[in-house]
Amino acid sequence: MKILAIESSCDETAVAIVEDGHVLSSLVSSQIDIHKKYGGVVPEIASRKHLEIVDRLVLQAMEETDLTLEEIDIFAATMGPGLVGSLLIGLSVAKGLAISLNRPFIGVNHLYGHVYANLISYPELRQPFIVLLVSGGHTEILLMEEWNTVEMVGKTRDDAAGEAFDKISRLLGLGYPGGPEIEKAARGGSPIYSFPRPLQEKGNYDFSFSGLKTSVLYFLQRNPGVSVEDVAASAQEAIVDSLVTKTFDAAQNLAVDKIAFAGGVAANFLLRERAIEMASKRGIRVFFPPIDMCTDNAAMIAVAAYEKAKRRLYSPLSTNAVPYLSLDVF
Amino acid sequence: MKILAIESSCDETAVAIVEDGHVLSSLVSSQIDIHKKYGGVVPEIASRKHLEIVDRLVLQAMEETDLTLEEIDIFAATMGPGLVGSLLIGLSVAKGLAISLNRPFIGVNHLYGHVYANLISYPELRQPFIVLLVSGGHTEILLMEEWNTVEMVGKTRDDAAGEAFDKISRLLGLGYPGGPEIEKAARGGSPIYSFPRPLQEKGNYDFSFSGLKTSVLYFLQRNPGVSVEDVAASAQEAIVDSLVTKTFDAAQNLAVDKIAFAGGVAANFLLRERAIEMASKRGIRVFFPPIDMCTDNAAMIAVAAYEKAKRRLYSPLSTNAVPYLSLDVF
Amino acid sequence: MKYLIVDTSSRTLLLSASNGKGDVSLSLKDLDRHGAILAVVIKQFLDLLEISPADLDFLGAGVGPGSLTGLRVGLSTIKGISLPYNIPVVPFNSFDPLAEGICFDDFVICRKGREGHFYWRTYLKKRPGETLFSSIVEIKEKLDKSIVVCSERNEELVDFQDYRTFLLEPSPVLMRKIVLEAFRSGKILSGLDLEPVYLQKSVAEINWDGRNSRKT
Amino acid sequence: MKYLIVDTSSRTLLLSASNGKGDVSLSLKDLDRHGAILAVVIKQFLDLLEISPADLDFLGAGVGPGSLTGLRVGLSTIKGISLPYNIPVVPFNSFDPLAEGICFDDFVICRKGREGHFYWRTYLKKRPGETLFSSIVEIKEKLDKSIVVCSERNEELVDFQDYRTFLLEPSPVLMRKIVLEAFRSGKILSGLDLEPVYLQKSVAEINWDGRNSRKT
Amino acid sequence: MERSTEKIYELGKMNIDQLLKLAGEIGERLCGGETILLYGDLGTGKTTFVRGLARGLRIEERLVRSPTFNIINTYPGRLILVHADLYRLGNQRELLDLDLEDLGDDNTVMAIEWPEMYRPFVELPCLIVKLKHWSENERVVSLSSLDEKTDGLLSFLK
Amino acid sequence: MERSTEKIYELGKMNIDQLLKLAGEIGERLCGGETILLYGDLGTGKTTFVRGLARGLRIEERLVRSPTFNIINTYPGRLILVHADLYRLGNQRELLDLDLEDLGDDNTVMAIEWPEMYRPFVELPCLIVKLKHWSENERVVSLSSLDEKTDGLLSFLK
Ligand SMILES: Nc1ncnc2c1ncn2[C@@H]1O[C@H](COP(=O)(O)OP(=O)(O)OP(=O)(O)O)[C@@H](O)[C@H]1O
Ligand SMILES: Nc1ncnc2c1ncn2[C@@H]1O[C@H](COP(=O)(O)OP(=O)(O)OP(=O)(O)O)[C@@H](O)[C@H]1O
Ligand SMILES: Nc1ncnc2c1ncn2[C@@H]1O[C@H](COP(=O)(O)OP(=O)(O)O)[C@@H](O)[C@H]1O
Ligand SMILES: Nc1ncnc2c1ncn2[C@@H]1O[C@H](COP(=O)(O)OP(=O)(O)O)[C@@H](O)[C@H]1O
Ligand SMILES: [Mg+2]
Ligand SMILES: [Mg+2]
Ligand SMILES: [Zn+2]
Ligand SMILES: [Zn+2]
Repeated sequence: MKILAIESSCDETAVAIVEDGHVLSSLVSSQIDIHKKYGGVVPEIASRKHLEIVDRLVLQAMEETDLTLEEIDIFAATMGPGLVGSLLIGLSVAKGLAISLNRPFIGVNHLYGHVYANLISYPELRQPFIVLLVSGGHTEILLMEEWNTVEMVGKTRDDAAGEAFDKISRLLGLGYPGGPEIEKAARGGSPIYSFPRPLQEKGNYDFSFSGLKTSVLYFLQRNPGVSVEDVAASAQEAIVDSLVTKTFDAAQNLAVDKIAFAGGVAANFLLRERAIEMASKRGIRVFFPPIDMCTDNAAMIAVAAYEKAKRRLYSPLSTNAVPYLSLDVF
Repeated sequence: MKILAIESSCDETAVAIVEDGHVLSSLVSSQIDIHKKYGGVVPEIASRKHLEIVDRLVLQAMEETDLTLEEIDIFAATMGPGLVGSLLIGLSVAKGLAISLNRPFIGVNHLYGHVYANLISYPELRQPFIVLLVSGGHTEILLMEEWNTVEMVGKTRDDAAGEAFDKISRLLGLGYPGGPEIEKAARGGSPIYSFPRPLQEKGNYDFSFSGLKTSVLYFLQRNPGVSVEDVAASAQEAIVDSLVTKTFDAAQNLAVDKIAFAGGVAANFLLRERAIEMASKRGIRVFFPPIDMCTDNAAMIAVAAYEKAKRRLYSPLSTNAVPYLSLDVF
Repeated sequence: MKYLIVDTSSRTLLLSASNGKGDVSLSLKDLDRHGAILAVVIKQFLDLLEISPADLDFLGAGVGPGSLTGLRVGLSTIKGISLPYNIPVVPFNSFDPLAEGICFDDFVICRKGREGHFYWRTYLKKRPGETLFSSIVEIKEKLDKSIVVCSERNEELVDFQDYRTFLLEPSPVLMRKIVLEAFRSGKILSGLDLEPVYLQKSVAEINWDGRNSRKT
Repeated sequence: MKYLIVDTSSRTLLLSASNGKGDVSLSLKDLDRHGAILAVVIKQFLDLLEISPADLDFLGAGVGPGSLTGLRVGLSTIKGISLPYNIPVVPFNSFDPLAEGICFDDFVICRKGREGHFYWRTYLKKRPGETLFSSIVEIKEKLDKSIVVCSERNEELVDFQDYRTFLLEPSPVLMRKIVLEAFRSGKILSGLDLEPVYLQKSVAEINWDGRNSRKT
Repeated sequence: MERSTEKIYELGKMNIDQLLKLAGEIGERLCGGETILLYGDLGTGKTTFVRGLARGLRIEERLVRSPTFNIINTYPGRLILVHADLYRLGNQRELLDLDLEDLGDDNTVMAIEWPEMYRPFVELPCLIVKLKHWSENERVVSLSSLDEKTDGLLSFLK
Repeated sequence: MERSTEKIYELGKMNIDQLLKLAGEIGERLCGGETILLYGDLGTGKTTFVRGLARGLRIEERLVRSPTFNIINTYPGRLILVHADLYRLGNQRELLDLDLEDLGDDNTVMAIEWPEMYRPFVELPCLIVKLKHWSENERVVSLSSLDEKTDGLLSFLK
């Protein structure tokens, strides 16, 4: 079964073709360059670029795979969460293709896409497993017991981990998106400052990153000439430390021996390093999507759509963009 | 499961409510009086009367059963064969009701309705059985092996048995419909004339009644003062003799030990008499619908719809009237 | 105000519906299968507008003149929808929405019936006259040459080349307009009493009687 | 001629389609969910008209001016339908079908954009001028008091009480008319090159830059 | 209907075999697009004539049955034979609803019993068959071709 | 927006507990239909203030999270609290697409971070909260009530 998926929930336009869970093509046309100068995503510009590029990207995927659109069995797109104006473009093009070729259409929850990105490298990965979903909008420890349901074990109480990276990057005068910028800067520095790691009580799997943001702000105010690299390394250390400790504690407590990572922050190298260390210590297996499958991409959407398609769970053409889609709906 | 069915394929408007195959109400508002003066069905007038009466008839059925329309689970109507203008009225009202109450709609083949009329009296009747379907448009010996398929064993090569009754009635100057008129006249006469019974070769289960029609015509021309009653009795004898002999031969040959009768002509008393005689002689069980379920009615449509409903075989709202619907489609 | 209005008197099916906030105006021209299509589009648009039929304030139905088969499909569907909740029905002459779109003072609307015959109705100073069914010869005898002949189909206007002619476009929007006005002035009846304008009646019977005498 | 035409630039979704014999004209007003509705009605009517998308001779798409979100839904759906078979697309200015229904000599069509701003285009002797996006103050400075101001919404005409005003009714029939003419005169492009009329562009950027400087 | 060249052939009395043979010969010569109107009282053999046509069209003869009730029967063969019986139709509206014209094309032959009502709509090429009772086994037959094409069908009579 | 009776309350420096208490007191007095606009730079405590409002509205405090990414979070309680963050919105079109007005009714309170763009659309009753950085643990707080109803909320300050 060949699925073509479109992802346009935020700042990347992405198109992928996946056959029975196997990625044939995954294209991402990042708009980050455009957004960089504004220090964040400009929805108006994002939608515009999506619209300009999305169908050419579909054609490019067809060329790359040497397939014709008629050979595609199902068309999928991200239906949320994300920016309405951006989501609608991928959704509408996918629906248009489905109508034109008389194929089913499947709408996918972007967050499940991140979770299922793990199946690309590890098709053998089976429920139950713990997921640490860490992205711009999410920081959650999830227990996935069934293919289409997750239970929340812990979550951020304020800012998401990615949001923390982004906002701290801004405070440090670094670029957008903050994650890679801080990671890069951190390489040139050392984590010599200790920023807060709140909620450390045992059995508490929630996170809090808003204090970190203000800590950094005032630290910078108090220490005007401080090395940006050292602050970046220290902030990163604080975030990663919280994430890893709590996630492993949760897994151990729930007696689950697999942890999958998902979302843009899962691309963070320090996070991977620390997780692998901890995994071997605690006898838990960890799964990371390929780096390019951590940040937004369409292959993960296609793979998630495949899970629905196998069960013939198609979506109606009335599927609308849902900007704040929760984890309740696959 | 409560089904309300509407039958308006020809000259009777009929409404019935059937619960799980059990008739709660069956109303027939015959238009025959109107048509009598024209010696046949006047489609224009038929549709008009259907439209005037159909919804009042539905209300009457509701009153009679002390139910409300909201308690009906499914709406059904005859979709063919029949006159388009007439069929459309029952179909459209049933669809309107289904839309209004958000219930499924089921379109029924009138001929299967006639066959299933037997289930009203004999709910235990199970396939396989032979059906003699004899009506104005049909004269067929059918083998029903599955609930929704029949195989044709024999059929008329020209006029249908009911058509023969109607046309001969016309030649005799009797009224419309011909069947009951001839039956009534025959009671005052004797079958002293021998009219042709063609295709009598063994193993031939086909009928032919067009020769009978001309035989009677010329017999009347040659014998101007002859008793109409005697001719009626003789013609009826010829028709019934053909029907019974061939049907039983077919059953015996196919080793089926049940014969169900269906269609307007199955109301014929002579036919029933002869069939019962023959049945006891040959060790075959015969089934006759109640007299009022032989001619057109809606209870048989509801009972047939129930067979589909049990299997959740609902019809789309695009179901159109099919004037010459064949036996291929339930 | 929630309503559903249909006109199936011609080869153009008109539908208008509202859920009180948004509305739909639909015209389906020459699809030729009112029997198969009407219920489908009604259901589609009730669903799209999220109207539950029980909540309808009224139904509207064009009662002709026009195709009797078309009218029967429309009226019997409306009867079916009306029945469970006794939803009042606004009947309207199917020529009135057409007339609404014409800006001449004096005109006549013609619609083809059986071969050589037309349904017709004159509108003098916008006031409608009687709806009639006549042969084209008869109509021309009665019509002043100054009147504008209006019809929905070019083929039909051809018969009136000696008149000023005007091609109508049936509009669901004008249909809604006249039905809303009628509803506001209380022109409603029960679905049970809904029936088409029967003008061909006598013709049908004469026709039959003629054939009948020929046969026997 | 088989075609499918949509305009999603305003709160009234317009659709017109034909299978070469019959056709459909649909307007859906104030349903507010183009994103959820457009694909549904397109599919419904392609099915109802028994049109297989591969057989479409062309697609038509209103490119605005108007709601960018609405336009993006319309244009990206049309892009999706066009892509597999490379079906040519006729783009049209969304004001043109509106202008088609106006019988004044000189008029201007206005459609609300962001608060206090309008998209507008003058038509002098029926000839369209440039499509612009300006604040209401700016527009009034430029508009002669003799011109008739036309808009689809009464709320918008309120801003022009000092002018003669006219309330427009968006019509899928007029939309079809202008698109058929455009198609016949060869005004087609590939779906890949379809894009909306971007008039708010500079405003969006100014807006952003303003906020941006405020924040840092 | 434009009557270009109506030619009438009075064939006198015929028994059923002759009638079937006549119809069969015509059936063999049909090339699609023709309409055959069958006039005649009850039992004069209209349906029988159609059975003959079917034979000439290599249609399984047993398929041909009286369409009085169904109004239209359709039989596949060398050409498709559309067999209609308008006996039960009450008015033209009902007739128009049948869309008879839509059923006909170049691969189709239409044979219509009780065609009085259809006459105003018939298109050329068209052949008219008139049957009258004579005796139990004989009918008086006349044929009229309304155009050159159907007249060609009857060349074997000359 | 008609400014009937704007009243400004400069409350000076507050620590987080004071801020939460202030917000909590306001939250307790909310009766539905109010809009609260929260102005202030990164990390000044807008989301924190909303957490205080939630407390006063008997909403489980843990539900309150930064809506920066989601743009809108909704929390059920004594009244429904709609918590929006317009930080990421680029233009008014996107804002209008959110249908914020549609989310508000008499059982709802709206709290909006980064509300600059929403200002032209806001309806009364409306309360404005302005937060400024002072020190790591203190913020300078000012409140403005734009109407009598929201001014009533602040009676405890007098
Ligand atoms: N007096 C104070 N008032 C508010 N917050 C305080 C105070 N002192 C310390 N803080 C801390 O400052 C942080 C404020 O972050 P918060 O996310 O609420 O700000 P925000 O204004 O919503 O930021 P953003 O612009 O990222 O949305 C919290 O961690 C909070 O604990
Ligand atoms: N010479 C003949 N030609 C035609 N039919 C004949 C002839 N001689 C006898 N018959 C018989 O007359 C009958 C004609 O019946 P048929 O049903 O064909 O007539 P019809 O004109 O179609 O009648 P209806 O008006 O009922 O449709 C057949 O039974 C046929 O065998
Ligand atoms: N290498 C990285 N280290 C830490 N954070 C990262 C890294 N790469 C991306 N991110 C963060 O991940 C977030 C983007 O996550 P992603 O899952 O791509 O998007 P979204 O949240 O839009 O679904 C941003 O906040 C970004 O800063
Ligand atoms: N008692 C009877 N004896 C013989 N034929 C009858 C009798 N009653 C009805 N018929 C014939 O049955 C036919 C009507 O059959 P019916 O099944 O009611 O209608 P349809 O053929 O329209 O489905 C008519 O031809 C009628 O003459
Ligand atoms: Mg016959
Ligand atoms: Mg915040
Ligand atoms: Zn993501
Ligand atoms: Zn019957």
